[in-house]
Amino acid sequence: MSDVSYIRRPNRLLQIYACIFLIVLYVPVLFIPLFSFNDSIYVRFPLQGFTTNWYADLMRRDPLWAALMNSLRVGLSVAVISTFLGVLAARAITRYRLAGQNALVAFIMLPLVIPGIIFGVALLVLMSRMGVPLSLYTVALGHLIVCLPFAVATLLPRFEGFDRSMEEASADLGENPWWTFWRVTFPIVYPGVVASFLLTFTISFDEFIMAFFLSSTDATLPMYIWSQLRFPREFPSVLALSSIILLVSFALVFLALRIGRLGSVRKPGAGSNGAD
Amino acid sequence: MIDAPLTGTRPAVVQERRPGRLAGLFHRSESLRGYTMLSPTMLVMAVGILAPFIILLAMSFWTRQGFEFDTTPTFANYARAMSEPIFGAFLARSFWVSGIATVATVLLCYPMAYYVAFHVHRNKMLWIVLMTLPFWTSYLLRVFAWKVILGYEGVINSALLSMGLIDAPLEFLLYSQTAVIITLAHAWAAFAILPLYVSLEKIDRSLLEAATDLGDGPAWRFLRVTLPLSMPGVIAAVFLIFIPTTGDFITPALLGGPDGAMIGNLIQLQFGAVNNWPMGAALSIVLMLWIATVALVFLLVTRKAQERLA
Amino acid sequence: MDVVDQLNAVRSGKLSRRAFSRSLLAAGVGLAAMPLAPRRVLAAEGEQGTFFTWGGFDVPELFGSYEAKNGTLPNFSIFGGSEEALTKMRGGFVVDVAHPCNAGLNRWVASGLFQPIDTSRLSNWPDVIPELAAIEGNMSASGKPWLVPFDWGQTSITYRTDIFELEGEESWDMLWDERYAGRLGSLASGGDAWWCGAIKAGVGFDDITTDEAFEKIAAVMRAQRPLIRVYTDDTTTLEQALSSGEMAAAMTWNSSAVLLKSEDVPVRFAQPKEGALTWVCGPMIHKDAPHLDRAYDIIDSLLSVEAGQFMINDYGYGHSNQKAFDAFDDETLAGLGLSKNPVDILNAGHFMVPQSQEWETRMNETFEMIKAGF
Amino acid sequence: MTSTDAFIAIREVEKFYGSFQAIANVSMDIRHGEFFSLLGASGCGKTTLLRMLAGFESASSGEICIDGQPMSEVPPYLRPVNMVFQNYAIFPHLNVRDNIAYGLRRLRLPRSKRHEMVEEILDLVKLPGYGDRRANELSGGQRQRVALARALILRPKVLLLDEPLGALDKQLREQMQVELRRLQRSVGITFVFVTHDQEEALTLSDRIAVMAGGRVLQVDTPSRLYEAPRSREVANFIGTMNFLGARVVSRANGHLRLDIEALGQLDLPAGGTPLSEGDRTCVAIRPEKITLHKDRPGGDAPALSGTLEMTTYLGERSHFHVRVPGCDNSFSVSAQNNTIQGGEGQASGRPVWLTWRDDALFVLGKD
Repeated sequence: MSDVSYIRRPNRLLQIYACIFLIVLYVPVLFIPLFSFNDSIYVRFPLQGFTTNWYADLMRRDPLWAALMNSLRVGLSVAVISTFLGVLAARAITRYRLAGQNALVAFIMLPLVIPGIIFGVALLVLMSRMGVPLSLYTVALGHLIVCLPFAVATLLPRFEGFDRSMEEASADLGENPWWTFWRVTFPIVYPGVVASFLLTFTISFDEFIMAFFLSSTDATLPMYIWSQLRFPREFPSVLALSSIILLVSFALVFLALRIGRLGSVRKPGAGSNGAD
Repeated sequence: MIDAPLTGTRPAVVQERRPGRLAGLFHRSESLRGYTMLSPTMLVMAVGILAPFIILLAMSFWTRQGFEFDTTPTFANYARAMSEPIFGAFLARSFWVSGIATVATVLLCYPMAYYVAFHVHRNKMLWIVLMTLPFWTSYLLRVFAWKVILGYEGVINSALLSMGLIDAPLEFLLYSQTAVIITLAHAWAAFAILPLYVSLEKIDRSLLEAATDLGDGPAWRFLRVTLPLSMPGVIAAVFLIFIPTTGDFITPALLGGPDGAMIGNLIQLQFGAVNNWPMGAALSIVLMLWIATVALVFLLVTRKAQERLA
Repeated sequence: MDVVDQLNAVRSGKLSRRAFSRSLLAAGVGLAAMPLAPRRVLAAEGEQGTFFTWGGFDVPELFGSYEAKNGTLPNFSIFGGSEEALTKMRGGFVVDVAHPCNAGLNRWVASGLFQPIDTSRLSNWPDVIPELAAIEGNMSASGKPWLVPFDWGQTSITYRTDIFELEGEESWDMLWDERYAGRLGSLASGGDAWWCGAIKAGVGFDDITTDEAFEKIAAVMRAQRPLIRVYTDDTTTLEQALSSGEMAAAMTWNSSAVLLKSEDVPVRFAQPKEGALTWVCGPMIHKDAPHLDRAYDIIDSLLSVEAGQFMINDYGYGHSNQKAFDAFDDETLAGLGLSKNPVDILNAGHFMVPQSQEWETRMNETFEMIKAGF
Repeated sequence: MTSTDAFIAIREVEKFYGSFQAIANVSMDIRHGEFFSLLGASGCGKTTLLRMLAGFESASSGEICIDGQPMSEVPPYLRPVNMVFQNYAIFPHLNVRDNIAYGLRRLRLPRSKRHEMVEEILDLVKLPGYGDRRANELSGGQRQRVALARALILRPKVLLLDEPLGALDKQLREQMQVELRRLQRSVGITFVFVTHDQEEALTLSDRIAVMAGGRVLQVDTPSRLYEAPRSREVANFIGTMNFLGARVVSRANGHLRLDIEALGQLDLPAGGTPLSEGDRTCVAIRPEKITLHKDRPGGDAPALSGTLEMTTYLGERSHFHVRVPGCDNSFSVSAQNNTIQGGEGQASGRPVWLTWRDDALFVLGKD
């Protein structure tokens, strides 16, 4: 008998399926770095030859860098704000018994069940009616609406699992609510905050539809990519930049995972020679 | 909760740091604090959702007049949306395409989520990350990549040609509804895997052991225990994919070809080339109502099915 | 990279998780507090003008004199089609210079969003081909033009000489050739396709507003739809399809043929016997242009000989500066469908006639219905 | 009780949750330096009362004063009380030292001083050298000590303990009881201790408040509570008690003449009971104060005859259930095993006789 239980014993068929699934998942994505080294402005087979020109070229593509910076700015702002608002909302929802609570949660989650195009259009109409000029701020507002439900959805379970006596203990030990939040609540929900931050940043960074309707002179990266899809001369540089972004995000995620694993390995080890 | 009224006759507090009366009220009224804490989020949502929707709704009753709008309320736009077959046809096509894409995505992702939840014992996190990493690349570029794969000289056609299975490249692969469905299914996989995985992971293993103990083989166990218990994940995945894809317009614009355009493209046209914002607003409202209806029907059907199964 | 250092510090235990979170938050707040509009950051170099244009015109080669004068490039905002651009500007989007074409001129002027251009402020104005500036509806009441011609060209057929078997002369019939059903491409915008349909249907551009013309053109477009593999605004798609052989012929602008030739794809930019569709585009100044001086710098830069040579050589478009053509021989120009004397081209082809908003809307609605199969 | 005794004064405190009355008009005083327990079944309001002392719940009406200062407007973090939570609420993201030093931030002490205080308190709770441990590396007993240390380091005027021993196994619980008592003596802080375990309350407390249904039934020392419960409820809650229904025949000279079921008429001291002629009441007797006889005892002391129903052997002593004709409930009798006449193996159904000393039987308040 193996060391795994009856329910968990390996299933060959599923393993094969999982492998195929991952391959299909990755193949389209890996075309991006592949063609970023292809010596042709057209993305098509057969490959024309190896070149790193597109990477060298990147340095000179000011609009591309500007678009990247815009996306980073919007993404980080949106991630910070939506996570902050998400923390407030999740805490209020889990901490207090509020009348109409379910309706409020449903309202926050509304953007999840409404196509982006409708939001983009509605916000565009509102902005133009109110005479608000389109800018990265309007894009950020649109992204905020899209991201908030995700932030709240990520944070809510974390806050729901939160033991209220922790906060009471802090208050009891003399910390006012503000310090209690920073010394106890926040560190305990920290993983949820990080998850929310990463998720909202990723969503905003790749959001196209809102940006399509709400951006002006300052294109976000997806808007720039969209405009370059029609102009093959710049397109390989877009592929090159995207490959770099892909690589950086892979590296970051694996680094984070490694740190996480080291942390979790250390803990039980230290615990075993201690308690009782 | 009933709080004591704040009477003025209480003995003075001789505490060093005495909080004010207002702070006292704040300290005592739980729900007041709750609503205060919720208010910034609600404010943003009100500005970002309520206000635009009110104006969108209002605009859907207007009519275009050259560069301006005639704000006399009229049902003309809705009447047009009902009477002209193009709108209905596009709506039906959108629901068809994203419906198929949704079903395909959920069906394909379920075994994967199941595998990770039940058969991966170490490094589960690594698997989750592996499955979501592809979605960190730009959506547009992923769509574009599918264009390369499905294209005339694309990966599939080249492979089939070199294997001698076909004589000429398959043209239906690209610029068709098939292309849109394939791409949507790939692009939204993460939105299926995560809720499915979470709902499967939550299932208490002892329930499965109990089902086995009570005489269910793997197939029955799956049908009678695993599947019903993972239904919340399935429903979440269906909503998370079906609703946004119904309104998608980039994927059909890039890969759909003449017969692949969806309602999102039509709405976008009203705000772009056709330049009929009130009509676009009306179409958006109609789309939203239809989505709500479809979602409701889906919920009722799944509930009924679950009852039957149970 | 900052984040990596931080993660390492966490790992080695130098930084507590709390400190990490705090610094992460600080970084986030810092970045969030950074103004979202990068222009404010550049303010030290002086505010730059904004050019609202098609993708591909946001390249430094066109702004040599602007850069020399102001030390940096202007800001760009990119649109996919001039209709989209006008819609956005009517929605309150303010730029200094926008880039429409002659077909839209009337409507752009009628929107009241633009100011006439003082040509005396443009050093390159004397070299501008006068016929291009004299397009219909371009003169304001003050005698100043609304639009300064910059690029001009044709909408015609780019076809694979090795795939497409020409029967007789080059003609618009090529895009209605049933032998190549499913291997023909078209631009998606009515601003090109509808006019080409009019040429094919034999409707004179002066009669294009009549109901009869509408029906005739619509019939032609409906007949074409089953043959078309894809309608797209995205010229890359057409170019790639042509280069792979997926398409035998497609409606394109000059630049597609030029690009494909430079990639050694055997293509020709047809000169159909019925005549090609000819257009001219150019900058207009927004009435509330926040940087009026820069706006004139942008336009003057676009009109320069250097910009012109780049346009002809790299994009295959005509340019409005007569002197820009001096560097090219007649044969090269003919191959591009251009000529040193644009009047030849304008006379040989069909020059777009500006239309009213009502017409544009009706045309777009009809054409979108046809494309959708109704 | 004089007002100077009232270190914590609870005056007419009521608490409603909606229409549910959690605390019903409670008034009592807790003295300085006292180990005071709130004893009651779950849901009796004892934890609510404790949380009102801590400031987590506010009174719907009434006032709580600690050391002479009214507390209703004072938020929990400004109150001179600290609490040991039922689940200990050890912060999972901090190690033991930071947990204990948590409340010291406000005091703005130098780092070395803080460190010193933590080490000192760790010694006090017998956890020296555990400063670097994380919360999830501690056993239940250690967590409890950390929670104690964390609260005590702030030298509160009152330490509140919410069933802190409930999560521990029996052996550890007994050990911790001793330790809690030792700690309380050595630091001299007023302890308010919530428990549902009467034995624990009796062992630890100077005084105990027995609560039920949001009311305080009786506040007294453990021995008084045991020996002289004022009501059937209290008597029932603390230890085992045998009750006999009774009716007052007459009252004179501090004595009551009672007509008791199965026993007939008897004279008993009235004590503080407000009974008068004709009232229905109960007399009570503890199981260990009854002597079990196999044979009819001599003398004229009151004796009851009955049949043995069941015997439970408990090691050092045995428990007997005896059915007495004319009584609703069977009698509980407890006896040390070395004193039982007849030893082991008392067969069920055999006749037995019960006797007691005169002062063992006492009368309770009105039914």
